Amino acid sequence: MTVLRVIAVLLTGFFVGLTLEGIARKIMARVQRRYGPPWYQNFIDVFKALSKRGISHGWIFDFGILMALGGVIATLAFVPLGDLVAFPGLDNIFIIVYLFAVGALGMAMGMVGSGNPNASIGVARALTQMLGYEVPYLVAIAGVLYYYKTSSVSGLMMAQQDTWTLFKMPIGGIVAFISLLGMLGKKPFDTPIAPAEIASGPMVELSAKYMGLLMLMHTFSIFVEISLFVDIFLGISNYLTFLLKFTVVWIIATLISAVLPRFRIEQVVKFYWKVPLSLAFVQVLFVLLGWVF
Amino acid sequence: MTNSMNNTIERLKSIIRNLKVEEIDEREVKIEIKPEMVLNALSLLKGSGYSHLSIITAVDWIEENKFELVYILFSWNDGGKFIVSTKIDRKKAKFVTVKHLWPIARYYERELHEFFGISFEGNDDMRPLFLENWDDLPPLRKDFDPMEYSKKKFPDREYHKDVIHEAKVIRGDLNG
Amino acid sequence: MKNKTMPDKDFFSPIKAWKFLFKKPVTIKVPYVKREAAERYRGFHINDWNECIGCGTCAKICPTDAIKMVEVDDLPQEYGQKPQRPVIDYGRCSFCAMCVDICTTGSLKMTREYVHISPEPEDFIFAPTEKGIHGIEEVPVGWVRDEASELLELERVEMEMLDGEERVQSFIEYVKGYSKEQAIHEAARCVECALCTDRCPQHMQIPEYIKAIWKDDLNDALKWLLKGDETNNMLGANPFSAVCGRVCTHKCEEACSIGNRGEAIAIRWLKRYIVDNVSDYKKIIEIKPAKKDKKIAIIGSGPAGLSAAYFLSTMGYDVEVFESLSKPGGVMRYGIPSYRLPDEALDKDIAFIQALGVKIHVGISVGKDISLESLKEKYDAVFISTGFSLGRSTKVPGTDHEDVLQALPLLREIRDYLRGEGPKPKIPKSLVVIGGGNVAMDVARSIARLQKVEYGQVDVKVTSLERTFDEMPADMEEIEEGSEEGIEFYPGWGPVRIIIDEEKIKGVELKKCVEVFDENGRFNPKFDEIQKLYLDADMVVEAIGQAPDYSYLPEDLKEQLEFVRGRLVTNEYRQTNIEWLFAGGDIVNGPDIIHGVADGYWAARGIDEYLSKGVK
Amino acid sequence: MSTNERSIWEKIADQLRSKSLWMLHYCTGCGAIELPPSMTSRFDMERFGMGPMATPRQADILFITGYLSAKTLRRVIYTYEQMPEPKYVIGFGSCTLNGGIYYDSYATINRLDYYIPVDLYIAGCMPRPEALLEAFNELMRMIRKGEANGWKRYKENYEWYKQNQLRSLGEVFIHDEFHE
Amino acid sequence: MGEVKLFFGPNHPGMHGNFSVHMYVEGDTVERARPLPGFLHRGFEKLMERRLWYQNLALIPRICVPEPDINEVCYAMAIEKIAKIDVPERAQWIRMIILELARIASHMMSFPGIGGPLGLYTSSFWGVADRDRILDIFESLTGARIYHMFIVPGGVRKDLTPKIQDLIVKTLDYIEGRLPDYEDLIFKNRIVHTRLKGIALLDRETALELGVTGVGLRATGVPYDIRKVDPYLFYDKVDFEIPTATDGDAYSRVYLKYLEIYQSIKIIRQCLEKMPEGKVNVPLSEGSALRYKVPKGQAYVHIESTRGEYGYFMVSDGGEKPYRVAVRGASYPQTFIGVEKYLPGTRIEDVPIWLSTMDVCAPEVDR
Repeated sequence: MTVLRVIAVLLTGFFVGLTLEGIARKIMARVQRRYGPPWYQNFIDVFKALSKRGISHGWIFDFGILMALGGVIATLAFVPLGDLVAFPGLDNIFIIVYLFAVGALGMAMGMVGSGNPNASIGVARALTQMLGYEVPYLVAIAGVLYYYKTSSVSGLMMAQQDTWTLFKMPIGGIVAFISLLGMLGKKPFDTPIAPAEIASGPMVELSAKYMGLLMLMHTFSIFVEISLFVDIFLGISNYLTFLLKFTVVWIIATLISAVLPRFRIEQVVKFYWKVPLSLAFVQVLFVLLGWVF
Repeated sequence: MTNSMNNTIERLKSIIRNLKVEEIDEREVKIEIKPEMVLNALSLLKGSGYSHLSIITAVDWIEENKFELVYILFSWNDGGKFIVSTKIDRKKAKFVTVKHLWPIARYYERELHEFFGISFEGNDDMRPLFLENWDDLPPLRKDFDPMEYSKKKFPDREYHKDVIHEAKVIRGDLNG
Repeated sequence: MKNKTMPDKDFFSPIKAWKFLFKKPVTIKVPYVKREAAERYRGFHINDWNECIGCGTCAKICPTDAIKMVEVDDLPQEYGQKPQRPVIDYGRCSFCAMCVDICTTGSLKMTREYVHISPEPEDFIFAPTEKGIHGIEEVPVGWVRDEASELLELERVEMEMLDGEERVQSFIEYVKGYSKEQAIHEAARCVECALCTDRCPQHMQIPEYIKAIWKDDLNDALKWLLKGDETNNMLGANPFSAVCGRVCTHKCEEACSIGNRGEAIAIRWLKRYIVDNVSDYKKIIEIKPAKKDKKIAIIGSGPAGLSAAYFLSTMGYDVEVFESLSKPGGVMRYGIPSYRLPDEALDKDIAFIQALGVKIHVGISVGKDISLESLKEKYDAVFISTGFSLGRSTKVPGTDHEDVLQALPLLREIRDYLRGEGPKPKIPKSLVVIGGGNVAMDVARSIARLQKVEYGQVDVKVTSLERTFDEMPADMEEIEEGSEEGIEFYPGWGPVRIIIDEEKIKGVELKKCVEVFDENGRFNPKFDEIQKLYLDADMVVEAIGQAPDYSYLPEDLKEQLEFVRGRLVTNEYRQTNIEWLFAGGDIVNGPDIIHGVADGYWAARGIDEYLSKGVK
Repeated sequence: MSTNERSIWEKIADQLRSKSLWMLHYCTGCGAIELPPSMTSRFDMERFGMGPMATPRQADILFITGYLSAKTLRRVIYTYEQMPEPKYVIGFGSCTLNGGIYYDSYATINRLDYYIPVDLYIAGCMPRPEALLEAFNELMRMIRKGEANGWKRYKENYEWYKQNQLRSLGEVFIHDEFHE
Repeated sequence: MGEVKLFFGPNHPGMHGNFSVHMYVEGDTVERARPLPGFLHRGFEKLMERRLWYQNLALIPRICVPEPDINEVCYAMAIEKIAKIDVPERAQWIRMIILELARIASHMMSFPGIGGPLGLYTSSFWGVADRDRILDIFESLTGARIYHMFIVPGGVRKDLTPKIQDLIVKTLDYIEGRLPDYEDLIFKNRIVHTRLKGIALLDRETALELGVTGVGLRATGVPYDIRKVDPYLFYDKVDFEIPTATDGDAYSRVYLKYLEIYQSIKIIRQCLEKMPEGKVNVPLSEGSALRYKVPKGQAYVHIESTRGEYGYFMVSDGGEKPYRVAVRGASYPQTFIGVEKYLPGTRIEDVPIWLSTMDVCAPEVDR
């Protein structure tokens, strides 16, 4: 049964993730006054990339990419999708955050292994940015954990019976959403991959198959990140309402990204540590004081 | 000519004898001077408001066996243009740099070295700028034939199609 | 006009862009939606093959060298056309439409087609046709030439002439000739298509000398005139450049590609400009051939005879010319009136020929003073170019009257008189000229001048069978200039009889001509006998054509020779059936000077070949 | 020449490849000015799944947008060889065919297929965005049919291409003259 | 991390055109930079000597790709100056319309120019799509979208018909209506402010010393515009302003371009109003285009392009081909001395912004 649930989670991640990415491209296109690609474009892209012959840059590179994908897939398996939980009782937020780091680490390792200076700069930026958004995010989450007194994601979700956490702790919700944008690499926080500056940064040396794998990894990690946000902040949901909320969050993130340019890397960190971090502390303070709606 | 141009020419005349002045239009004047006076004239012009260096270029007068160096100066105050020209020997194409007056001159001079083979004393940076692995005469010299070079290096396409037959088919004169 | 201060930060203003989420995108859904290009679009070419003359101007203006002219073997071979069509390499074309703007006929246009894709590079070269390059029946036409984008100069530089009233008062040459500026301007109009060269019987290198004029290098121009294409047996040389520069029938100008849409280049006047503006040919042109030990006799010093003499002597032969009249030049000296061709011009040409060593024996009439056989004995080859010296008569009643004159003798008489070598011809108070050719015009205009001097007024009438000026064989400009000088024209009338009263001519009775040529194009006039016209005159000149005089040919030779309608039959080298006898000029080809020059040229080459064969 | 036989996997892959062509964002010549319109809202080539890619590693098509100077050709050869197979090349405009208006220039090459294989040419100077989109559709068709085999030709005739490159360029190697 | 060597271009998404900057990066900051031009070198100046006066018309627009018309105007005006040709008035007005349309089109390209480096792709997509409307005008007026080959010595090739005039009026209204959208999206955008303000600074003294012209100079507070200082065509007969700013940074340069679009629209409207009827060209010289000649002489003609002073120095020896033509690319100073001296110190995030707002334009530098 667990195996089936894991497969269901992964398939959801795959299909919904790629479809929504396609839809995001369509939405972007509409804002930009055009039609955009068909919604299934990303499936084609991934499979095409996988069909091509790629160039490896040594075993660290290969291993890094596999580690990144494996890590993210493993993370995804632990994330509850509404009422679909692959490992009930194991969906502890700390496990998820910890596993998630494996993926990021793998990616960093692989990219630096490619030897391209642009990739190194990109990875450095990605890690810096991580530093930026993780701190306010974790502080905000810590407030939530403290309030609900549980670290199980399902537990956090089930605890929102009367009101969504977002409304209970709006400041924390906003902080988490802003951090989410950073995690997703959406503008204004897509600094690590900025094509115009460092030629897609980490991805610069990724060809064909590796690119396909990376796209998959990207899709899964987006899925993990948004799922966590939906689970923790947007109330109780079953599988279907979960997907609906997921879509809404994703579309809002896309729309914001459509009209904003990107920050410089030091601006990213400055921004995160200035506004969201202080807000997060305020939120924690409120929680500590019991000022929760 | 504008007043300021007239005054400037007067001042030029006071330091340079035999100044050849040619008025091209009301805001454009060409002055021809001897190579050794060019620096003086240019710094005087720069001091008189004609401080914007539009371009440094050269003309290859192959029949006279001379290169004509041309400095075009422009004043933002009255819109006047001075074309300062001097002729140097084509065989020993050498001149002095003006990069201390205008930093950009360094690159104009480098370009002239590449395209005409003129070297500039005081400007040591004479590496090729636009061309890579160049293996012929400096290309803007009049005795360089680009067509010949292109033929030698970059082959043309030869078509083998019977175009007229095809045209007749299109016209309907012939079938297929 | 707008706020010049920089806008402040606004957190929410970028969000306004979301409004486009629900608006229709601006995307044009190519390839499902086809967008027509603009009306002036410069797409691929079309070329109307029926209109195109293959002049190759498009290839010359092309800045990318994309257009090549390629032979098309089955196109009609006509004068003023070349059997070639432009082929455009879209691996070069920059779509600038200069070819369209300069096209001499307007056959080349650009379409609004702009899509051409192929993996095969060979698919990018085309000879555009009426259907474009893709064979579409109705190709949407894009960029076409209009008045503003014209790249040719269609109007000729006007030649200054004395006006009719003034020129009729004397025999002074009334065409003034181009000044340097005018000539260079006129020469600049040329596009070097060389259609004129093809059309010229002598294939003169017209584009070359026009180019030399444009470059203001008259010596070079003169070389092209007198030596032609030196690499190709002097093809195109013309020793009578001064003459032809004035009185040539300029068939070249009919072929001129500029003439398709505008006025042809004044090739004749440009030629005249060259010779008028060089002092002495001898100083410029060097001809020092290796002497050949052969002698050639030439009978007749008309254009053909003297040209043959010129070319033969440039080849190194000894040439002697026999002329029955007192001065060399034939029709140029005695036929063409001096207001069109002054003696000085002719003398300039002849002097150069003589300077090459040609001996001209004047006053010797072959057949009378010396026999053809004896010439054959003394010389290695003989060239005859005796021309058409006899007049033709209409043979209507009354033409045997003494005041009914033949054109050629009259013209000769007038010229001798003007030169001060002959008596004053009889000057009629009123004259009727029968005939519509150039000779008729010459007579009419010469007499008009004499009348003006003698009586102060002009009364000359010209009648011809041809019913319109276009049909008349005379040049249009001759007719126009004649009218300006006061000559009246009565086209479309045929003479019935000369009205003679008391031994004196009173006039001519004419009937209406309804048709000159029959269906087969043969001369076969039909008349309307009822419509009559009476013209007053006290003198009538018949100028309806000339005939050759072969009386000098011995009977036995005459039998060997072949004649068609009075003309000798020769091969392309003007060699008759008798191998040592060559012929040219009016008795072979006619009808004008430049044909005579061509005859002289080919005969010279023929003689050269014949004689060098003999050596072998 | 290269065979047209493909395994069933290749056929499926070609279908996918034709629907997801990533172009290399490299403006080699003036034709690049018509690329932004075709990429952006007015013509929107993302409708066909095409998009710009920042590095040659991820690109499927290389556009040679017009003339190539010898100096650029070196980089283009580098770039082309860096692209993963299968890769396609489209030549824009007259210049890639036979030199275009620069046929007599001392700095530009005259025919592209002498140095790298070209799958498709577009006529025009410059080709309009519409022509570009038509060409992309044509290329997609060719990929589906397995006709776009330039990359195979390059492998098969590698020696010939190298020889031509050397003839025109002297050496293909790029000297790093700007770094001491 | 130590010094890292970065190749910025020629094949780089942040690079406009085929140009390369090699730099050493320490951390995120550029330590040293070297411009590496020549990828677009075609030898125009030599090729022009090989072509007839009229044939060159097909060649010259290709020197500058985003704004080809300035070449045609410079070339035509230089010849007219040497040959002393009086161009019909209507032609001059039409030239001004074309120049200003080209200026709008080119300035529209500055939205993608900063949209790309900033990642604000919406502005890129909008900008290029709206610029396409101007290209539509060009297509119906001149017969081609990019290389118009329309302005000839002596005038223009064809007349401006009322139909095209309507199209221009309509398009200008459309563009003017669209401009506030850009202001909302770009110029009021908080993040754009943080990214562009104070970036790629150029002060007045440096700009003047380098010979930087155009928007780069005007952003430092001086209203130096050749249209005003040394008027050509009929720029002295129309009413327009020269927008200036005092900051000398990337933001003010882009914003000045935005303001100049308004001024250009204003100029075009005046041109359409003031344009008299009449001929649109006179032949360059006598004869057919194959035999046009220009008398002996020299002239320097410069005009205000979108990037600054764009000039042609032309020498004629009286023949049928130019003897020498030298082109002053407007962005020459920025591209060479600017990149070498003033790019160092910039963070790599800002390098594409620096290059884009400084108007580094490879084709006109390489020629």
